[in-house]
Amino acid sequence: MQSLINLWNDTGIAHIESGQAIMMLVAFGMLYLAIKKGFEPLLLLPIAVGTLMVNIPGAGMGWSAAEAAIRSGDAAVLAQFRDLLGLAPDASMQAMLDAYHHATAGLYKKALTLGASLGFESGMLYTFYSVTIASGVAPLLIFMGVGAMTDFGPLLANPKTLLLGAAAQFGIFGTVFGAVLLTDAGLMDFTLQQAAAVGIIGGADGPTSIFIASKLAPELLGAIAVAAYSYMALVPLIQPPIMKALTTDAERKIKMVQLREVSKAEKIIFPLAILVLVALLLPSAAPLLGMFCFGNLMKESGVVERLSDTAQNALINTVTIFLGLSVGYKMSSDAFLNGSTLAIIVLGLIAFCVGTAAGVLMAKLMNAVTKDPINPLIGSAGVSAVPMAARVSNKVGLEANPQNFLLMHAMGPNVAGVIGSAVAAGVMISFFG
Amino acid sequence: MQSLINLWNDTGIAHIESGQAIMMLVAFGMLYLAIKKGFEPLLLLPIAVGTLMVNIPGAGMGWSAAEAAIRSGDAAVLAQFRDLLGLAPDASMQAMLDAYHHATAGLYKKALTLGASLGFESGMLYTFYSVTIASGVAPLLIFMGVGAMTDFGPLLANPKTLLLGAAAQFGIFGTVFGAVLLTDAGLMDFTLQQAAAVGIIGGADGPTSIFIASKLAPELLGAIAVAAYSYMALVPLIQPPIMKALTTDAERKIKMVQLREVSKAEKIIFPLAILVLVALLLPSAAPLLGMFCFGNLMKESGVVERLSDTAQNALINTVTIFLGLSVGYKMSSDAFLNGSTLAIIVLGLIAFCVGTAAGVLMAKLMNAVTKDPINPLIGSAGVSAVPMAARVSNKVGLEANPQNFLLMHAMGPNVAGVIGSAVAAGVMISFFG
Amino acid sequence: MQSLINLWNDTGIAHIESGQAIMMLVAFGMLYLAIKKGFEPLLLLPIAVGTLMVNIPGAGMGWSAAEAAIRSGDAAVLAQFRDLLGLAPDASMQAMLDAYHHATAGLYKKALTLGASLGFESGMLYTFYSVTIASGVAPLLIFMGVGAMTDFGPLLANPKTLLLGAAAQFGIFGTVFGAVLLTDAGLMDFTLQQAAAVGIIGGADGPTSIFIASKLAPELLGAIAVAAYSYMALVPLIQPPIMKALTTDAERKIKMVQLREVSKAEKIIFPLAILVLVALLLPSAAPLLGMFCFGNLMKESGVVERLSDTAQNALINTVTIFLGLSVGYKMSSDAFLNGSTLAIIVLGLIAFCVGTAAGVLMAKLMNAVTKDPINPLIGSAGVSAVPMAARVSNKVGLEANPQNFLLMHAMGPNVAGVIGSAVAAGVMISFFG
Amino acid sequence: MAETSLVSQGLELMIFGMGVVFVFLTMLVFVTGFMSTLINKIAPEVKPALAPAAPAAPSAGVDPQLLKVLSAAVKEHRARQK
Amino acid sequence: MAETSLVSQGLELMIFGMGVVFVFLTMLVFVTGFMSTLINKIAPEVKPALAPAAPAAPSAGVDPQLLKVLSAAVKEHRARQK
Amino acid sequence: MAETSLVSQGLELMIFGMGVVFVFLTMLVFVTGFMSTLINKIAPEVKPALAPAAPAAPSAGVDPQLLKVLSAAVKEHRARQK
Ligand code: NA
Ligand code: NA
Ligand code: NA
Repeated sequence: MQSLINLWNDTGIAHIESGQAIMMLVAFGMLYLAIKKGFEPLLLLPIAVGTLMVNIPGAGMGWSAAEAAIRSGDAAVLAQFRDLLGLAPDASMQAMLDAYHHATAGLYKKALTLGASLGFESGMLYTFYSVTIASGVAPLLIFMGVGAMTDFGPLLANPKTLLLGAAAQFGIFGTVFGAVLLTDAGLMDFTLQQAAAVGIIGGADGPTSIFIASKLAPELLGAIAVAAYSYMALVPLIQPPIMKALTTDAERKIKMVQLREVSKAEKIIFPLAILVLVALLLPSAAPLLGMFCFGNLMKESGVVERLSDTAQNALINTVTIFLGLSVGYKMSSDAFLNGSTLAIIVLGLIAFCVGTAAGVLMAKLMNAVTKDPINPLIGSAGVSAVPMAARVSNKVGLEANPQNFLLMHAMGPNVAGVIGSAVAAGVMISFFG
Repeated sequence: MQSLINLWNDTGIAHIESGQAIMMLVAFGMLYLAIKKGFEPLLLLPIAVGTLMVNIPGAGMGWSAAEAAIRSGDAAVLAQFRDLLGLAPDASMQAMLDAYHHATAGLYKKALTLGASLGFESGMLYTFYSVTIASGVAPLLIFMGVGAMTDFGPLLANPKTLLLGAAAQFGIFGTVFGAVLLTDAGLMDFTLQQAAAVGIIGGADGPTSIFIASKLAPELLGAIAVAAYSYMALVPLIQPPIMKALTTDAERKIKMVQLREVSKAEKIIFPLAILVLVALLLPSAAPLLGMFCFGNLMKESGVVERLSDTAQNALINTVTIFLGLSVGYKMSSDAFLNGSTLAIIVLGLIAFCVGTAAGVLMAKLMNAVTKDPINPLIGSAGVSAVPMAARVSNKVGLEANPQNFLLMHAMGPNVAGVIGSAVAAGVMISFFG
Repeated sequence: MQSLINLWNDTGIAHIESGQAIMMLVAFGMLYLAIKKGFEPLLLLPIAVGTLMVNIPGAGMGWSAAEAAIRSGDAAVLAQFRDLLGLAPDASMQAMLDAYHHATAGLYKKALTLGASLGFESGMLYTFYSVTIASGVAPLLIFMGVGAMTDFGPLLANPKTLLLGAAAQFGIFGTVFGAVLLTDAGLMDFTLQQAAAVGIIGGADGPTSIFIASKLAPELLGAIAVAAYSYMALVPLIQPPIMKALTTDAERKIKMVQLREVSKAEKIIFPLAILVLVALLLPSAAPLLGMFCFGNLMKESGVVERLSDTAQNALINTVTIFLGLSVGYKMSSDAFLNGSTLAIIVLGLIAFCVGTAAGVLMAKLMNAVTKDPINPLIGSAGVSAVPMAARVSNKVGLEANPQNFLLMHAMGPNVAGVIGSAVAAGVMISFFG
Repeated sequence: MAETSLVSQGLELMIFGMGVVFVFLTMLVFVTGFMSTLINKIAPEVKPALAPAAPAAPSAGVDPQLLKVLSAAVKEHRARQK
Repeated sequence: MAETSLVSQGLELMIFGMGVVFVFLTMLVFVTGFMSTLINKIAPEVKPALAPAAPAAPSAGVDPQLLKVLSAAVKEHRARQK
Repeated sequence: MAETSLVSQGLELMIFGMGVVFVFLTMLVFVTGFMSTLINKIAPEVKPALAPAAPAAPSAGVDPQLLKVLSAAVKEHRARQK
């Protein structure tokens, strides 16, 4: 009879909490956006499924061996954990979970070892998260694949546009400062690390956001990743009003000089030049930019096509599947359903807007200073969100002048924005390292 | 001169045991079946090679660091292990190995750590097994890939056939009960966990069998996996006599109503509906069914084709290679050459037969009750073994009536059988959890 | 202000050492050879990028958690490490690093655990190295892929050529003995293990070299891998002079009997025959030859084409990327910029030359003894370096007689050389095991 | 005693197991039926009037479209062989 | 006090961050420009006189080249379907 | 003394190494020869009478087979580009 009770206790209905139900609705919302609206489905669909899974009551797919042990409720097990965590003998299960989640690295690992040695197993999503995100490997491999898909040609033809990619990073740092000010004013409640992790959304670059969030504020990773990918999908809605508000019709009609052709040698040496600059100036950006340049070098060298092909296909696809599910691990109701998420959604949007504006204004400044005309509309592409932002520049440009194709011109700042936000990420790692 | 003796002691001839020789013959038998007879070669070929490797005397490809340390025979090393395992100072090497293999999770891990810290290395097959099967990850990834290859269309067009997939699971549970009765009668010697792991063979689903066996009875995993895949390959021989014995010629001639077309929206929502039901009713089935539905959603959503393609090809193939070799790890002579294996072979066959019969009888019952005619031959497809069982239904149907194509009708119960055995697996995990 | 100082201290310029700068030049040299000269780019390009990354000052991409902790300079952290490593309280950071790098396996692992428990993270390249090379898995998977690409047809048509593959291994063992003699003469300074690892370069087989070096002399792995791949690329320059010096024009003109066709059954059974021989004679070669034969069996059986395809493409490419980067981990300045590297370069070249000569001389001997004529030029292909060495045989043959195509005849000894060096590797593992 | 217990546990597992399997799949039958009805009511799939997905290639000669496809195939094939 | 410190730290991060980003990318502008100039001076890419990469297929009929390509495509396609 | 020992160990490794390599590969020569003889005796491969593997495509026009192949190639190509 006991097993019948076990079985009932094992059903989800017996245990579902409102938070979990809400998170399931959030997951369905993401699925709707991914499938029906085409919002970055490659990430949002796995994230949504991961969110569904982690919120199945009692399934424990997001539990570590330690959490599974504590939640088992077994008196002997609990006693050992109370000892390890230094809690009073009457500490509640929730108190133990809290102590475990906020333990130092050493204690956290001891708890994991204890749980495993008592025969408990970590859930699938926890395992995926540990291997892909906590280790930092998955974002790096995605960066490698993206590097192998990136063409630096337009950027090399007009290297000045790197500055547009620099300016747009003000979306990141301005937002960090804004979050700090709002916290100071008592309107939000972020540490500096958290503010930095939120600001990186303005980099409009998914893997960079996940990489930084996993290092500086893993407790916010779910919301940050979802916000980053959602806003990247919303670039065609977010950017045009800002672009139009900051430019005159005449500016939007500016025709740019045709881009020169770029030689193979330049394309091969460019990623190496970035690597050398990283080595000399900002070693903390070495993992992200190193893998990015490695991917690009594999592509441009032309001598390792089979590796480049795998990096762009089987490997990046595999990593994307696991990365998405793993982000889902951070979408538990207690991590997501709180004020921070709301603040992240607001600040993330602000970051995108500020970045867009900074890019456009920088382009206007450069247009005023340099010889060759620069259409300010390509400035917005500096936020990255490759290639969506460049397409937006092109589209808004065509509205002003149906003969003016800005796509190629905008691809320069667009890929510059990827470099720019990786540099910004390096600064953060170095700042908090 | 010592090294010459080393070398001779290192040759296999000096050490081969009859058990290992027999297991090599078993491996060659599997290779013959895989290559010449086409028995599920994707799994049986790697399993056979793994079996060969693990039985190479002295190669230690299936040894953990702890086993390698103990087998090293070094006095100082043995002393430390005797201490750890709590054995008398005169305990034999075999006694130490036995104590190690039957140690609790905590002690087992301490032994591994001790072996590694003394500089011993785990063999390749042990490593593969730990990463792919002991972690539970490989069967889940295969389920994801299978999900991405599955078309629920025929099932959605005739959802009643889900009941056929339910009935066929009696092959699982009937066999469990049979094994328990035979143990009670003293004819076999299984624990309830072992009986459950053996019964799951009746699910006719390889990854599910491996997943459950690795959790409930890892010591039987090798025999269970081989039996499961072998009988799946033998479906065209096992099922027809049973199907014919249980049906009249008139029944076998029954024509079924043409299946309606199923819309894309239904196909997208169906895997989500399963997931929600899992969340509400049977969270312990969440890993298996979750990954299955995730794979299917990737396919049907149509927005992540590159992920779906990788899940169906590079990823599932890679996992299959490692899974097969890892099953081989469990095909050591002492694990395989004993009475249990014989019992597993007999019970596995019974499970298949019972499942087939249950499916056919359920179809007859439904035919008697429902409006639309149901050809009982599609009931046997409820055991899964996709798509072989459905083809068998079709073939036997054509023998009775050369104009009657049952293939599509049988695909419904066929994929229902996959869901059914995953649910059965969830029940077992919950029952023993 | 402190963070500004942090940032400056974090730049590479502030820290670069001449060794690191030189290693970067070495990396650029490798890139030049890989991209411009086509020297084994699949490996040398990733190795070069790994070399660049590991030598970025301050980036710590090759640091383990323990090394990162020690280099942090934090007094409390250092105290704990001094305790663990048994050093005096005034031991310098360098002394601690040295003690850590030369610690026993057990102590080394404890140091890693301590570093991780203090919240330090291992660098990306260290992680890749641990997972791919230190575990021994990557070379094995590459061997599997190579097996799946290998056609044993020419070898089966003329199995005597196996002896050429045997003779060429004298390049390995002769070099080992030479290195020992030179050490005895005080000209070099190798242990026997190191000499063996250097000698294996003469096997002209990259994965075998890495596999053996990782087991016998990981401190030399970087130089050994680079030397092995470089000389494999240089085969067209190294071999012809030796081949011409050791043969007469008449010998080079020898026409060989057309190879018979080989049946599918022979091709299927051959890898199994190797496996059985390995099991009986040399279990220590089981991992390398086992995976090689497994790959070949997947290909020749024809029943698991999707697995064979993945082994030859997505899987081997992925492993190659990580293997290359991981070799880079061993290309730090202190590991590479020393006398050993120079000695390795010299001895590696000698090994190639000796192997080539031994192969040619063996072919001359066989030609004198056997009935069917053997062109001595195919003997040089016994060093492996598939298929470059066979092409060299063909080319030199065509110079002597424009009608004499030796390519297929040379493919026999060429793949025999792969088996031969794997056997040699097995001997070494057994010798030092 | 222990053996009786084993048998009764086995019986329990069988009954619960088949019970849950049937409950689960029966509910799935209803959920699926309900879902399909709902979907076909609120969002019936509009069948396209079977327009030729791609205009048929001109009936003779090797047209440019064809050449493009071929060159793509060739390129891919070459890329693979490298 | 603590809050002031947070604000000042945030300001510092912003200034340093944007500073480093601009310094890095500005240096990259110069390095890139320098590199391109250098490359185009010492090793200008020789443009092939736009020779047709592959001779155009004969205008009518299915030529052997075409058949080869097709069979390759078919083979690949089949290999994939297995 | 230690050095002598190193040299003698090196010699030992060389002799054993070459010995095992030759023994192994020589045995493989015999095993292979034996296997081939056996196979060709008990199960000689029946050579098909060199029938054209695939019937040659009709000599003119774009036949349906061709179109099928092309559409497969196109589909694949498109799938890849997504
Ligand atoms: Na960006
Ligand atoms: Na089933
Ligand atoms: Na070799």
